[in-house]
Amino acid sequence: MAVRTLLESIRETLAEEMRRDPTMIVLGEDVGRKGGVFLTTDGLWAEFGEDRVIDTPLTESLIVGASIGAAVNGLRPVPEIQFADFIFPAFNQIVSEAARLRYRSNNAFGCPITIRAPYGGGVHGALYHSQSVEAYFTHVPGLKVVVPSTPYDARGLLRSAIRDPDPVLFFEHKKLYRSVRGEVPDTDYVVPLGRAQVTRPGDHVTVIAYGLMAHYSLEAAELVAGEGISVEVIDLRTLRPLDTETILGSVKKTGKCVIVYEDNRFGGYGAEVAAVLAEEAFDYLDGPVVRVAGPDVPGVPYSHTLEDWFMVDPDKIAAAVRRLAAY
Amino acid sequence: MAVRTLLESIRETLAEEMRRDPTMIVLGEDVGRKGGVFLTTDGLWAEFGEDRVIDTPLTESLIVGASIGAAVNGLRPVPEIQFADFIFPAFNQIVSEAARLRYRSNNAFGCPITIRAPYGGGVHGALYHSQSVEAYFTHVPGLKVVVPSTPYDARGLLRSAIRDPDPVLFFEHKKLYRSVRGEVPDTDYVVPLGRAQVTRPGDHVTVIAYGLMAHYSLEAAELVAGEGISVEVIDLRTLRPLDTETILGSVKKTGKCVIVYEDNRFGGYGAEVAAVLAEEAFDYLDGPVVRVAGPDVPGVPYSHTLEDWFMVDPDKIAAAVRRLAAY
Amino acid sequence: MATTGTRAAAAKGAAARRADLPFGPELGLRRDQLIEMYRLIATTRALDERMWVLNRAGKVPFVISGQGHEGAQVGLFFDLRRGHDWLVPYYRSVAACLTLGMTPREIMLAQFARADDPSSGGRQMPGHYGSAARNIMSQSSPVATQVLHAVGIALAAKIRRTDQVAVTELGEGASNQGDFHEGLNFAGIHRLPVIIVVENNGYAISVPASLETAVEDIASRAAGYAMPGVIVDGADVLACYRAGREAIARARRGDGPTLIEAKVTRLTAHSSDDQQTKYRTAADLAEGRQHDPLPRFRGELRDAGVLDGGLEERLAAEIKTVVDDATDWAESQPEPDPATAERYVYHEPEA
Amino acid sequence: MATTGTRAAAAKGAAARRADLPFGPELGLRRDQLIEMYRLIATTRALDERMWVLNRAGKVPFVISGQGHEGAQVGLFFDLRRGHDWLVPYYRSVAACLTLGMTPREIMLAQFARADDPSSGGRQMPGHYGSAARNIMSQSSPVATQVLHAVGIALAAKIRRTDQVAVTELGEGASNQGDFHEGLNFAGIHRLPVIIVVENNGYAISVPASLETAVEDIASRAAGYAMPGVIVDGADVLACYRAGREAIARARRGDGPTLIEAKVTRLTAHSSDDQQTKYRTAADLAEGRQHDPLPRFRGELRDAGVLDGGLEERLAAEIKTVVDDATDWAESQPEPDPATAERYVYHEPEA
Ligand SMILES: Cc1ncc(C[n+]2csc(CCOP(=O)(O)OP(=O)(O)O)c2C)c(N)n1
Ligand SMILES: Cc1ncc(C[n+]2csc(CCOP(=O)(O)OP(=O)(O)O)c2C)c(N)n1
Ligand SMILES: [Mg+2]
Ligand SMILES: [Mg+2]
Repeated sequence: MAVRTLLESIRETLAEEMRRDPTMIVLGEDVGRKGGVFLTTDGLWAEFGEDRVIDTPLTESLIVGASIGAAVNGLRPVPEIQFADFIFPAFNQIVSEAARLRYRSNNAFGCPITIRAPYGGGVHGALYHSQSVEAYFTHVPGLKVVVPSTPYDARGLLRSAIRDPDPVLFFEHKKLYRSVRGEVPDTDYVVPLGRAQVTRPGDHVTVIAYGLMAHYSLEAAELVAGEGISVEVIDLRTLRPLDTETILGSVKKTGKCVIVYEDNRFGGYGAEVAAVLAEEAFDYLDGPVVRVAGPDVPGVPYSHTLEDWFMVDPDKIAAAVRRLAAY
Repeated sequence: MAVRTLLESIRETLAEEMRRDPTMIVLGEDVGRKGGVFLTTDGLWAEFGEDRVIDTPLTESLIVGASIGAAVNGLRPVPEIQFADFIFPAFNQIVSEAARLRYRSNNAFGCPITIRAPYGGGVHGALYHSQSVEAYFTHVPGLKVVVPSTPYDARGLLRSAIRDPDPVLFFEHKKLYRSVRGEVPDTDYVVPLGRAQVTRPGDHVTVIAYGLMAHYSLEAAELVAGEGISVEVIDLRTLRPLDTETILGSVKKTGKCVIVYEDNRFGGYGAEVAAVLAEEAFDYLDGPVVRVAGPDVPGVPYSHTLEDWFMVDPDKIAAAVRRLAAY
Repeated sequence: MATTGTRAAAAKGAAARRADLPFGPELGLRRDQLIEMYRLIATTRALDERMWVLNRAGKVPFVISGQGHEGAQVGLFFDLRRGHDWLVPYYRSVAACLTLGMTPREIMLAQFARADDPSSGGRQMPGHYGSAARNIMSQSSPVATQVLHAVGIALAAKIRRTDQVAVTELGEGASNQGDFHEGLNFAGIHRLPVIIVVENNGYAISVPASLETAVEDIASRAAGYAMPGVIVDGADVLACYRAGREAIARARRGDGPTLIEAKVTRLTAHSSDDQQTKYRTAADLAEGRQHDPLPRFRGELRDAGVLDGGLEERLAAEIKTVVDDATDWAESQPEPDPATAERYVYHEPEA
Repeated sequence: MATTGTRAAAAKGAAARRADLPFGPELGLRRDQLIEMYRLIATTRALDERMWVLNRAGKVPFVISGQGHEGAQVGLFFDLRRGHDWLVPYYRSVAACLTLGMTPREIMLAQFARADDPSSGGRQMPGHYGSAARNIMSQSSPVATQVLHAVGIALAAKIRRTDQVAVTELGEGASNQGDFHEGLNFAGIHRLPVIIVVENNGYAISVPASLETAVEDIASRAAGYAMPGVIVDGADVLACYRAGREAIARARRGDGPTLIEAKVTRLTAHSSDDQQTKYRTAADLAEGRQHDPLPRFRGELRDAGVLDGGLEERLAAEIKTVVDDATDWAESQPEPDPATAERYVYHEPEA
């Protein structure tokens, strides 16, 4: 089995899907000749030509809006937003248009597009190259939101996303692109959307995370393991639809839960997870539902010292786990 | 004391503030000669002239972006977005720019603008004239978000918002514009941002709501009062910053809480309220934190029967209160 | 009104042209086609007037429609291939939708928000048309978003070599939105088979053209995207037909997009929620009525001997029957079942 | 490269003009002003080169800067009133910021992300300049948003009758964003005192001009907003000065906005994260270097006898000292204190 970085896994999956499905196109800023600012689309332009790998002008609303139209007329577009931070000019097209097309037309039209965007902090990207933007989209009925954390999942989830008949947002953590490696089978496997994964079984505290934080949560679990705290870690992988079955199952077992996300705390995605637990796991909870999340400032600052202050890390997670375990 | 509708209260407050502060301007689509599609700005154009009451082109990003620039150069703009549903083209300007200007400039620049927008369903407005959009903005550090539910609060909160040195989103429920009346003193009172109000004291269950739902919650409380269920109703009034003191105080007393919002349930504003309770009120809770919210479909449908299906109403709230009270 | 000068000039030019050339033959239009165009315009008008009657009678809570725009829409789109080419409409596109094959019954199903409304099953406000069967894209309310959808549809047509043309319509107010700029820019770069029609009626709700843009003609912006910008008098149906035919042929040939600005008039208030006398003078309203395409086209067809031998009356009677039928039938259809309200958020696999 | 033809033509025109007219006097520029312009351009270049050296040395993780753009910026903005008029910059605006009074030390504070960096206190990436004291608006990363801020600043200037002019800069790639369209449209309607400068360097990161727009000149879009569209050779500092002075005077007179397109060259990669050899040929890069404004302006000043008597060498030495000082001093300044990281999300009332 081949070992791949997250980035390689995504790049190969894009190429494979384009080979498999002649209607798939990739479009975005610098995705063509340059191969993307992170080289995620490197090689596609050479293999599939400028008709199917389109260097667009610097216009995010167009990138998404034209993808919607192209999807309606028989293509399967996989647009890229260069950084998740720059998805906001396309917000109207995503939220008002892509998400609602099927519902508003009473199923007459669908919108099979997968919008890829690198996200996340800890990369010295400052306010506008570090954002976690998932909460804006997980709230939107009609969208699906996926955040892979391993090369294996990235491939299986990207396949599911591209083949899905509805619009999917696929967020890739920049810090994981080259830092995580893993085995990726050659088979045409898929990881279904909407299924979380228990990445470490445990008994005392459940830690729920995704993306970079899924890794940090495993590290935190390791940190406290020596202290006799047995942590169950869940990597959500798909944020919408949320796999409530898996999280409720775990919390029923452990009775305690820490939710980890790197986005700003207030109103972030973890709030919904906490709300689900507060409503549906009340009888099983042996302690407060704890959130470890980014502070409520308008972005990750650039200076290293300030960035470290902002970012959730394994130590901050471990500290919360210890406190909750002792509750 | 004068009795006013919510709409009249807002209209008069705008006029008064323009008289008080010569740097205040109002801008938006149809706000001038027509006086706004709801007549909320009626009379301003005649009184203050086209320099200070500007009929803009049909361009929301410009409306907000130019307001930011004007604020930086000494004006106090109060832009209107004609319907909250049409705020998304301005999303980038609000979230990336207005919200972050102070933080990113390390306090060198501020952005005193108040963005008003009518929102909400139950008015046969269908998918694109019924939305609750607060959750997209309550998540954003740097913004304040206000939702008045009475003519008294509307005046006091709008004064606070306009005089605030930071960007405020001020959402006005369309269905309340003409349906609610109340006494409004002639004095220059303000209602401070960030303070919720207990609008009905009670002992068994706390109901937290805002906007139209604040009224429906009072109606629901009345519905169950005869059954011996004593409900405490809290009108949040300001959604960001959230008045955690008031809600925690109430839930410590009642031990049970229903959160009501008309927006889609998953990831809506109530999720954050539930998360705060799950974390900070755990020791006091005698039952699950219950949410009564709009269903997770991409918008309020137009047909009356479908709209009724969508909308949260006093009966649905009362049903949830009964279930929780019996828990 | 900013557009008046140009509109008058366009009208004069058109009149001059018709003086030398009898209009049917040199445009390649047969008599039955001219009658069909007239029928579409007159049917749309009758349907549209009925909507307002229903609204005043309290039977439908909301109307937004296209009186004054019908001539431009029928003329511009008459040469499209039905069921093959794409229309990406806006809320004034009643005539365009009929031209591409929607029926009066279908329009009225939307107006009454009935379960079988093909546009949205009663989920959207009236005026938000769509029909998958006829390649009429479902529309939303936020203006100008549809420009990008039309551009994307044209991109797919080009990549898939389907020989399709995509047309879209929007108001002159909407054309100031960012999406318009981004869409035209992309269409220009890739020479896409798309036609963007701006129906300039001089107002965005109450905001007059002079406060919407600094230029007289939206079409003047076409140069910035390396595409032709065509101004046409929207009251002159055959001038519209000619402009549409040329743009369609151009797109079909692979020569790229066209921006067409039709100078039209809004004969009604913006919608049933609007009171236009608050912001339009009596003179302005009267001037607008001078540019009604329907009596003008009727006069032209009478003069040309097309509407003779009682045909005009027969058509009128037929249209009345069609509109009565559409109204009564649609009203009698069932409302959507709330049990269906949560369906189709996502694709539902066959059972 | 799409811009080459025009840029060459503009250069030729400028050369012809200078043949008849000695350039300093007829532009009203004194000798000390010419020297000041040269000093600004040369200092910016030296600072900019130092940033890249620091980056390669691992001392600063990121550089984005304006080599090739300095002549346009200094020329266009030299006639602004410092501390009165407004600059709404972008990430290549190093020269513009120095022209309006920022110091090399301040630029280097941003580069090293130090606590006293006036742009952001080390919160933003380098290249995001701002200075409240000098009316330089804080900038963000999403492109083209600043066009609307400049328009709003100009609106306030007009309403408050402050006699201020606002200028903003962006790339030709960014000019395809919706915000550009909306901003120019509004500026045109209200004839606002704003100057929008598009610095066209032929690339948006790797995307060549031919894939960004279908037109040769962004300035051709000005007509669609009823404002002058001026094309200027960005390597011709005095042509830029003339164009800037005219636009500033026009704005100050109340005659409204101007769109200026400066044809420039990007001498470096897009940023320190980019490798431009992947998408630019050696010939293209060599051609770009022909349009470097610095040696050209130096030559012009030498020919005109302005840089004589050892002045050129003295300036070079001074500039080196200034850049060394700025670098060493800024590097030695304290980093931001994490205890301050949660401050200034909102206004903090005085204690
Ligand atoms: C993004 C957005 N903002 C505001 C509105 C509200 N609105 C609906 S139609 C309209 C005016 C449209 O004017 P124009 O584009 O000229 O078209 P017309 O109605 O005159 O045909 C406005 C402001 C909207 N639908 N979408
Ligand atoms: C909205 C947005 N999308 C994408 C980016 C990423 N990005 C930064 S600069 C740039 C290219 C800019 O090109 P141009 O406007 O021509 O300016 P230049 O860098 O050539 O001076 C891109 C794509 C961004 N900053 N903002
Ligand atoms: Mg109009
Ligand atoms: Mg460029």
